[in-house]
Amino acid sequence: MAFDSFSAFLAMEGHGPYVWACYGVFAILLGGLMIWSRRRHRSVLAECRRRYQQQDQRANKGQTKTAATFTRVEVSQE
Amino acid sequence: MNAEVRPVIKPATASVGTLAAMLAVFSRDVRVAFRQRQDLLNPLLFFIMVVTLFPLGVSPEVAFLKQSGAGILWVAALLSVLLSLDHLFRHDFDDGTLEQLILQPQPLFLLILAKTAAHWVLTGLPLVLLAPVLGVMVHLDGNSIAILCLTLLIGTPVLSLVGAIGAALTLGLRSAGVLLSLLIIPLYIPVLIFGTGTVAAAAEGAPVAGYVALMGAFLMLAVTLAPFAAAAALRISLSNS
Amino acid sequence: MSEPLLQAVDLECERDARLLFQNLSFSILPGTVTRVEGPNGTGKTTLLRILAGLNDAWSGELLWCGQARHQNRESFLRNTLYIGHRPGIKPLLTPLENLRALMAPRQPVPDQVLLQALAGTGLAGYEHVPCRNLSAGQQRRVALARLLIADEPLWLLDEVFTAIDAAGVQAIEALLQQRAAEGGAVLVTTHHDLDLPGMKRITLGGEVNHER
Amino acid sequence: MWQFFHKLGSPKWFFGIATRFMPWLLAAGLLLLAAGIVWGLGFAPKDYLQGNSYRIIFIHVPTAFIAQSIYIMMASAAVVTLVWRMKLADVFVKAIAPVGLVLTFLSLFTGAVWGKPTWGTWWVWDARLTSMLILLFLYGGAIALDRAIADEKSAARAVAVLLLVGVVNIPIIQYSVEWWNTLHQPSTFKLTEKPSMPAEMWVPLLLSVLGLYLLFGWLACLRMKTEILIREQKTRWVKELVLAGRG
Repeated sequence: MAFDSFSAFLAMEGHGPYVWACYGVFAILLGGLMIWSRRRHRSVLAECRRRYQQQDQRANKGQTKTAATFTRVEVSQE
Repeated sequence: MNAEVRPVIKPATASVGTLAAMLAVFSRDVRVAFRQRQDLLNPLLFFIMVVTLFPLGVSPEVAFLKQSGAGILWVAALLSVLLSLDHLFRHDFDDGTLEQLILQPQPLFLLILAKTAAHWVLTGLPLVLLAPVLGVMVHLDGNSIAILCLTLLIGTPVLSLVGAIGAALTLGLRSAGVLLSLLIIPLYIPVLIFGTGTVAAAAEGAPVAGYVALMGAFLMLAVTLAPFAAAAALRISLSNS
Repeated sequence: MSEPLLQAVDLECERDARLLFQNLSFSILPGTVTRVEGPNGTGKTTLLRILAGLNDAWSGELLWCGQARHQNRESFLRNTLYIGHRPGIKPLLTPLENLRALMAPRQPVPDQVLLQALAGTGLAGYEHVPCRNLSAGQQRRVALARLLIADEPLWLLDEVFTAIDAAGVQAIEALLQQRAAEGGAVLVTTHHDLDLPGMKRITLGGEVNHER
Repeated sequence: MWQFFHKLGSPKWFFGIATRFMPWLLAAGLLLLAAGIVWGLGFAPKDYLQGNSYRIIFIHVPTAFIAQSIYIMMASAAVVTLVWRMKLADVFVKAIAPVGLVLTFLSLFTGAVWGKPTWGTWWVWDARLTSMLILLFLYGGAIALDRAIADEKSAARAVAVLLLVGVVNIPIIQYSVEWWNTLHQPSTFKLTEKPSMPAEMWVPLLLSVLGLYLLFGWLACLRMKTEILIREQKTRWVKELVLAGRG
């Protein structure tokens, strides 16, 4: 151990704020990136699953594609 | 239907030489530019205005201007080249000329070299010619002005060549102008450093031949490599459109 | 049977995560006019750009005169004429200057011939007017003037009849037929009801299944 | 050999391998990094010149080192993208570029904070810091270009061209920045240059470099898997995988 006490460890002979700021930002950014990447992975997975289920439902119903007719859409005037 | 008489497939060697094709590309760009002279003038006006901002914004003191004049001129020249780069391929892209350029049998990188040469003659060269006037306005001495013009003469073609890569990469994108600057400015740093560094060295009376030679090496490197990268980038951008 | 100029084998193209076509195979023979047809958004223009060598987001095989195209790129480019949606006309230049610039890298043509070609498309008297002062149809005609002098055996023409009047359309149809009779190969996309005797068709957007 | 290469390019194969290795990468990475940092912070001897502020080195050097090597990795993958058009290379570049950006920023930040007690100023236009700043610009440019192009294949190839241009330029930039530095200020400060470092200092440094490398590997795998899911949505194997609840 390079320090006599825990408070000496925190103070680092006056350089504490600098050292701890560096390590703090490092932990926040790296940890944040890791957690955010993981969350994003989860949400993409969930999104995919939702889409597949929707697709399967639609396939069961059997929708057909409609051709273009260019008929005017009636807008009710009330 | 008579399929016997048919046009003969010509041999792979193009009937028009590469040099002639390059010349055609160059002369068309110059011709188009002279039909719209305002576009030629804009980067020059921009150059002058940016240089004017420094005495106004920082200090009109002779000592300050003497010391930073070369840097100011270099940064202003860099920015105005950057500003003009967006046009390098955009009009050709919009009217379909670029598609035809890619489909020529001559090597694309040489045609792009011709286009870049036209761009330099139309924007870089006028900047070099204008530099002495502005050099006097920022109190540079005669020797410094001469060296500054020399570095600009070697450096601005590099700006055009490297910039062509960025212009090709950002072709057809929405915010192409800003993006182009983001991509290209880091690549301009060596030219800027040596351009201003050479003038500074000359002001201290140090020999500059070595630095000028080094800038020449940058130019050679840019001439040999940048057109290839720009050609690849153009193919990608057009394939996407 | 003459040898095909361009041959496509199992072409497949996906754009924006949508399958445009797959298993598309055909040959372009000398002396034929081929029309690429299909509704909007089925990839007609994309197919033409692929064939011209502009778009490279495809898989499959393209043969030029029986050999892989990418190994004979120069010969292919020299012998193929492509005119796209945007035909490469500079608004600031005159028709004559435009045509000269377009022909310059391909074949040396004297101005006399260029002027004749422009006259042939009905632009006599407009040779020295900047193209931005011409109508859309007239600008289109400047690009089409190339067809009157081009010596490339394969023509790829995208929407060639756009903005052209009825008389012009007839004249161009006749030109394409004449070109085929001479032994040239022409591939066109058009929405106009083109039906020439002996014309071949490539139909897109029919039985392509969009699910993999 | 060729078959192996082909297999390596298959997203499906990679997905399986990555899923298997990731827990190990995470565990080993965290362990090594923690060991390096604890050792460095609490047990390594004080530097006789800089005092305790030098302890920043145990994260400054790993971030700087890995940030630079990520750019080289991206440029190597760019060659694969352009020459062999391997999908996995596209995915790799896209997945790790933001990681590179974050690490570059971290190395700049730690460098600047380290500068304050050592030099009495937050920022010094020192050759290394300036080079790292330019590297940050290069990362920013690559990410911005990738975001700007809608079609992912074109985006990957355009970014690949940019990366190769950048990697040709990096030595030139480095060289010119060093020359510029000697021109403007005789370099009295050097961040990490020491004739010899005692083992109690470089062993923890080595540990944290290795640990951060492994964590980078974990992040790369995870982010690549996400990107593969997005790109290969329409394939059957992804559908089966997702519906089976694995991923």
